[in-house]
Amino acid sequence: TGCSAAASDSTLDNARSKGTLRVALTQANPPWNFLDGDNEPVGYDVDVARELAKRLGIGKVEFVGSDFGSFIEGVRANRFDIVISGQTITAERRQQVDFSRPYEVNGISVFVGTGNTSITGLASLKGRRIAVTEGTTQAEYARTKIPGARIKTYKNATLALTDVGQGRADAALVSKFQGAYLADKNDLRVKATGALLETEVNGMTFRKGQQDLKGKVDKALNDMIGDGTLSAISRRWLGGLDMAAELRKLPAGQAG
Amino acid sequence: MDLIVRDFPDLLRAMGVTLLLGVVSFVLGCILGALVGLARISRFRLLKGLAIAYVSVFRGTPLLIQIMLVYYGLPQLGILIEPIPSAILALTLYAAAYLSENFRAGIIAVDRGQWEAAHSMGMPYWRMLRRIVAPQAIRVALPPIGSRFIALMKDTSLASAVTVVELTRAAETIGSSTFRYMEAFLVAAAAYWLINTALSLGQGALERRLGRAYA
Amino acid sequence: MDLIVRDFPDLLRAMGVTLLLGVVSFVLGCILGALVGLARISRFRLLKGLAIAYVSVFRGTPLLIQIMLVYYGLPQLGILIEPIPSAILALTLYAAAYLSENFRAGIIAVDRGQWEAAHSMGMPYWRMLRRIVAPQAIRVALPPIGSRFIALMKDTSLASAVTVVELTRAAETIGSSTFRYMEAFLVAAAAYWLINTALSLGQGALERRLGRAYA
Amino acid sequence: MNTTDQPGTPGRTDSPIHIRGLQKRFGALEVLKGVDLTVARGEVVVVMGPSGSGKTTLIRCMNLLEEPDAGTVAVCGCSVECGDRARRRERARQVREIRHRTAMVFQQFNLFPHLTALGNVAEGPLSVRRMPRADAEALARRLLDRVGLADKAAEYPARLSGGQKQRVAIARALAMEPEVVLFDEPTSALDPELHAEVLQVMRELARDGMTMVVVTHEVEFAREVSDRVVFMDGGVVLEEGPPREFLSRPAHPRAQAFLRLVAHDLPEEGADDEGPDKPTRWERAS
Amino acid sequence: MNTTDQPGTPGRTDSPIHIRGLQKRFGALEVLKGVDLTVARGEVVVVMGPSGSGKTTLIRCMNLLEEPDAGTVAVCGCSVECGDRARRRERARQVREIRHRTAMVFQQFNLFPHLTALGNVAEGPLSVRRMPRADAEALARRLLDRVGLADKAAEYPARLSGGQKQRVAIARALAMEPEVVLFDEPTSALDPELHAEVLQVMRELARDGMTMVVVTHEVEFAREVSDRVVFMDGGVVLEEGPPREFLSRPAHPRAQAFLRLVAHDLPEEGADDEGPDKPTRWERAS
Ligand SMILES: Nc1ncnc2c1ncn2[C@@H]1O[C@H](COP(=O)(O)OP(=O)(O)OP(=O)(O)O)[C@@H](O)[C@H]1O
Ligand SMILES: Nc1ncnc2c1ncn2[C@@H]1O[C@H](COP(=O)(O)OP(=O)(O)OP(=O)(O)O)[C@@H](O)[C@H]1O
Ligand SMILES: [Mg+2]
Ligand SMILES: [Mg+2]
Repeated sequence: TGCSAAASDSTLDNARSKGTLRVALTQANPPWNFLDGDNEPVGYDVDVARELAKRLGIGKVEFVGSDFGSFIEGVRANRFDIVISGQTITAERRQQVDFSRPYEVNGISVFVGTGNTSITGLASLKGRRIAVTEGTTQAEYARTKIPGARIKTYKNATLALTDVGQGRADAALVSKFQGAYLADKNDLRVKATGALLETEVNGMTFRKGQQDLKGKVDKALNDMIGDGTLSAISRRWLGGLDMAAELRKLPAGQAG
Repeated sequence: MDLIVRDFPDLLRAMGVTLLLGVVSFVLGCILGALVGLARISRFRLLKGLAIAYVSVFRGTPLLIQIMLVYYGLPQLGILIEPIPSAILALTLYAAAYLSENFRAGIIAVDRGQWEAAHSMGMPYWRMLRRIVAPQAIRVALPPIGSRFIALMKDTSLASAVTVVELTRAAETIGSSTFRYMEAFLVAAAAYWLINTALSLGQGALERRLGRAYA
Repeated sequence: MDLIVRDFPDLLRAMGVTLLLGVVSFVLGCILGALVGLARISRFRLLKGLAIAYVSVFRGTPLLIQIMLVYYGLPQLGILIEPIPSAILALTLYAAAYLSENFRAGIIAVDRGQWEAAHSMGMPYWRMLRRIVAPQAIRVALPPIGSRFIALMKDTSLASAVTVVELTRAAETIGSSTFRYMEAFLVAAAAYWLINTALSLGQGALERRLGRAYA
Repeated sequence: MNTTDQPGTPGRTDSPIHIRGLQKRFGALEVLKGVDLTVARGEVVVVMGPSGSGKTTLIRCMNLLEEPDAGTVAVCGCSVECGDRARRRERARQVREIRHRTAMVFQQFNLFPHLTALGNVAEGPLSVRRMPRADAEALARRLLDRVGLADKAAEYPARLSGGQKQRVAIARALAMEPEVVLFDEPTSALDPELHAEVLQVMRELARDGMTMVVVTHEVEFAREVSDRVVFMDGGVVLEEGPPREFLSRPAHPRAQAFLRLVAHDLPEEGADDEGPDKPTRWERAS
Repeated sequence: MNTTDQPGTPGRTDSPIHIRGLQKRFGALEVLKGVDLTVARGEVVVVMGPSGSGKTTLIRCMNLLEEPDAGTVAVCGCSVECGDRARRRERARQVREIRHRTAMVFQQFNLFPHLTALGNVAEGPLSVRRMPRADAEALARRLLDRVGLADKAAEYPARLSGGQKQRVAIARALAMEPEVVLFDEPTSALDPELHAEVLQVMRELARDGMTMVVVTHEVEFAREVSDRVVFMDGGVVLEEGPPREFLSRPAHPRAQAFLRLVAHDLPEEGADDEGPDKPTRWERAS
């Protein structure tokens, strides 16, 4: 069953008929999504995914561990139905896949070692060793916006922050929430410094041309924002943050 | 080591995947390798040239690139393959390049008189290969083939690069979620070592068995 | 192919890193391998046992795990090593395990009469090894050592797992930012193939040179 | 087996081997320069000649282990026009037919080392003649008994003496139920004390009426068993005739010289002279 | 070189080799069962005896290539009490000293194949005696000239004949400027026609006053060159004496039997009998 020649070309129909939604995520990006003590995926993305499946009328969610380097190809290859792993909506990615309406906003922070006082923001990153997660928008950001950056790519943010804490990289570009969560939980000797580099608007991705799926997903997300479900989920995982409120603040062009 | 106890079922499942990758690609690699080895000693120039090129390319480039080419590159040509089949495909192609050389050496080592005796009976080419040449060639080729099997077992760790959750990936995941990389990797390494030591022993026994007729 | 033109400087730099990793670990691996090989044939039981265990462990477990153990695992013991030195350390340890077996076979192949002739002159052990045994052993060991160098050159691709930007990582980065994995990996593969083909040719020339005295 | 009912080449009658104008070269070396030879059914022909004269090449051309360059090779009713590259299919079919109807015994035995004596003899019936295993093994046992090795059925070749190996090889040849058996110096790789047991088996085979072509320097065997001796030199048949006549009064001076060497040494230590250094001696003598 | 000014073992005087009660076993096999042997300065001693009698083992004990089990080996002023495992350091120093003052010529030459003839001869001076390269090579050239191979200095061993190889090996031995040279059957790996050139070099060496112990079956050499012949059998010295006496009238029956074999074959085809099959013949004869 190498090539995925499904009975129908509609991802939604297939998922419904199988009763399973195949959701890809890194499982290594707390608090968005990660494995808990029993090796079960948990986090903001995971709760959103379960809620979404319920609203799509699909009974079961199958979580597929993957990584940023593989999401786009994977969803194009129908290896999974949807990626719910905080992917930033970009024009380049839009050429490859379709995005849902935004379901989370994220800010990228610069994390440095706790003793580091020389790096205070974007300007002081020039020529430094910058840790990023491979295949993320931060990797691309570092490549294009930081002159002379020596970019080090990692499979996940945990590894990137660990190396910053140990001094094998000077700074990491990581989601504000994630960095804070990891630093706290694992006693990583890192801290956020300076202003947010940029605010990212994240969506779910699926194969191009799945209009029915996109319509149903967008509707479900709008409903979740409207009825407070999303706020409840975000408060639980993101230190009390109301994600629905953040999403409402987005300028019209980005609101999807 | 409580870490290990907790994650034992995961590790066991991952070890299953490692064994699956190793065994399946080895079996397929042997089949393909035997064919390429035969092509390599064929009288047909074209076949021979293709075999030489195949071996040179697949032995001359890193397996990691071959695996990623299959998984990330082929979709550009509209060929979409799942992670485990991708890994098996790349491992098979890679191993076959090496195995073909082992088979070739084994076949060349079979005395010409054996071919002539079979020919003089009017035995058809393929039946002769199977019944006369192969059993003798395999005996010569067994030690390097065994080493290749072991190398392949270790090479399966590269499947982690294309999201296959085999031993190495499992250890990495456990390590990065518990910050106890050392233990996680050591346990995985021990698992590989056990598999490979068992393979070595098995190979020794097989060599003795095949050598029986020649004692 | 415009992709390649644009990223050419990056690829060239990455190729430099690949060559650096390969050559440095090969040289260090040869030194360590020779020592382990000597330990392996030593009369001292303990030394011999240690050498056997070393070879078994480092040949029996995947290089990828060894590299990650050095980079991610050692900091747990307070040993913090930069990516390139980490990769070189792991590659060296891994290659030395194989090379020691090649050296050992080479040394064993030197006629006993050579040792006796040197002994009867009263030549000290180390001088005898260097001036009499080594030059002859190297000739026998050269073909497998050459193959190991080529294997090592490919193994450097695993340094990409610990953030070293060598050829494979560079290709992956280019691929994932342009979605043209195919071209990126093919170019990297071609670079490896060229390096390895050059190494093969160099090895052949060296073999002929060392064989001169025996013609 | 005797289905020679194909349209025969004119003038061939019933002779199982009929060779005309056979030529063979290896690169620049002309090894056979036009050999004619006919062997009648049931006839035993001994081929003699100095080293390099082309004896081995000649009998290897008979079952097309060597591809001749020119001439006609008609064996057991299959006629092959050589040097004619067309009609590969047809040619391959004929070659297979010829090889089914002939069998060859080699100087170096060429037993299959991975099979027991029984397995060696049964291999042809099993995998060429596609007999059921039980029948093939029963046949193999009968033949091993015939060559006096019933008790060695389960041994591997590595544990047999040279003479036993060659007898198994003869049994293996017979298992193909051939019309002709070709022997290429069947005793010359053996220690002298082992020649007799092999020659005895061959003698019995001849007595049973088998058509045989035997390259050998065993003068006694030629004298007692053969119907005709063919003397080759320099790639041609120089002389042929009934053994008693040829062996005592060869017409050609080169045959005389050759026989002086071979026959003279025979009584005392002739065995030694079947060894690999004999050719050199002949070369020196000529 | 003649600095034998160490406190001598009592009764040893100036003899460069002085062996008492030498014993050596390999596992269960007792090879030397108590050998006494003294060689005076400038003396040429030939050791003869059947295969397996322990000749090779004896001379290998002289430079401690074999570690004896018991007895005293005093060579060139260094005395080693065998069987005494203590004082490793001291022992190692003595062994090195003995090896510097003796040199050995092997049956199989044991030239270093990766070095030219010149390199072979210069190796000892360079890497054991730590001479400057220029001096070592000048010495090597003089010695190659002395053994008649000045023109082969740049050849590798693979391109030399057996006789030339052995002459290079002798030059290599002399390059250590030894007080004693030990020869283990220096001609028996050579084709007969090459014996003479090697024996000639040895003869000249003896004439120049070198102390030599030569294991050989070259009866002519023993008669003309040696001062004493020692006959070994079964791990002991059975008989010894001046060559003319011993070779013509050996006292012991086993020595008589041995000499009949060795000397008898000498005139016609003795050369052949220096080959590896000679020992077997002796074994059969005894
Ligand atoms: N495959 C080959 N390739 C090249 N030359 C060959 C080949 N086979 C045989 N020859 C040469 O052909 C000549 C005849 O060989 P052939 O074996 O027929 O001689 P023969 O009469 O059987 O000699 P012998 O008594 O030594 O077996 C020899 O000079 C041999 O070297
Ligand atoms: N390293 C060894 N290990 C075991 N046995 C040995 C060893 N070296 C020699 N021997 C045995 O010791 C005995 C004496 O050997 P040695 O070589 O001294 O005899 P030799 O008189 O030189 O005989 P030859 O004339 O054949 O050279 C022989 O039986 C031999 O097999
Ligand atoms: Mg022949
Ligand atoms: Mg000896």
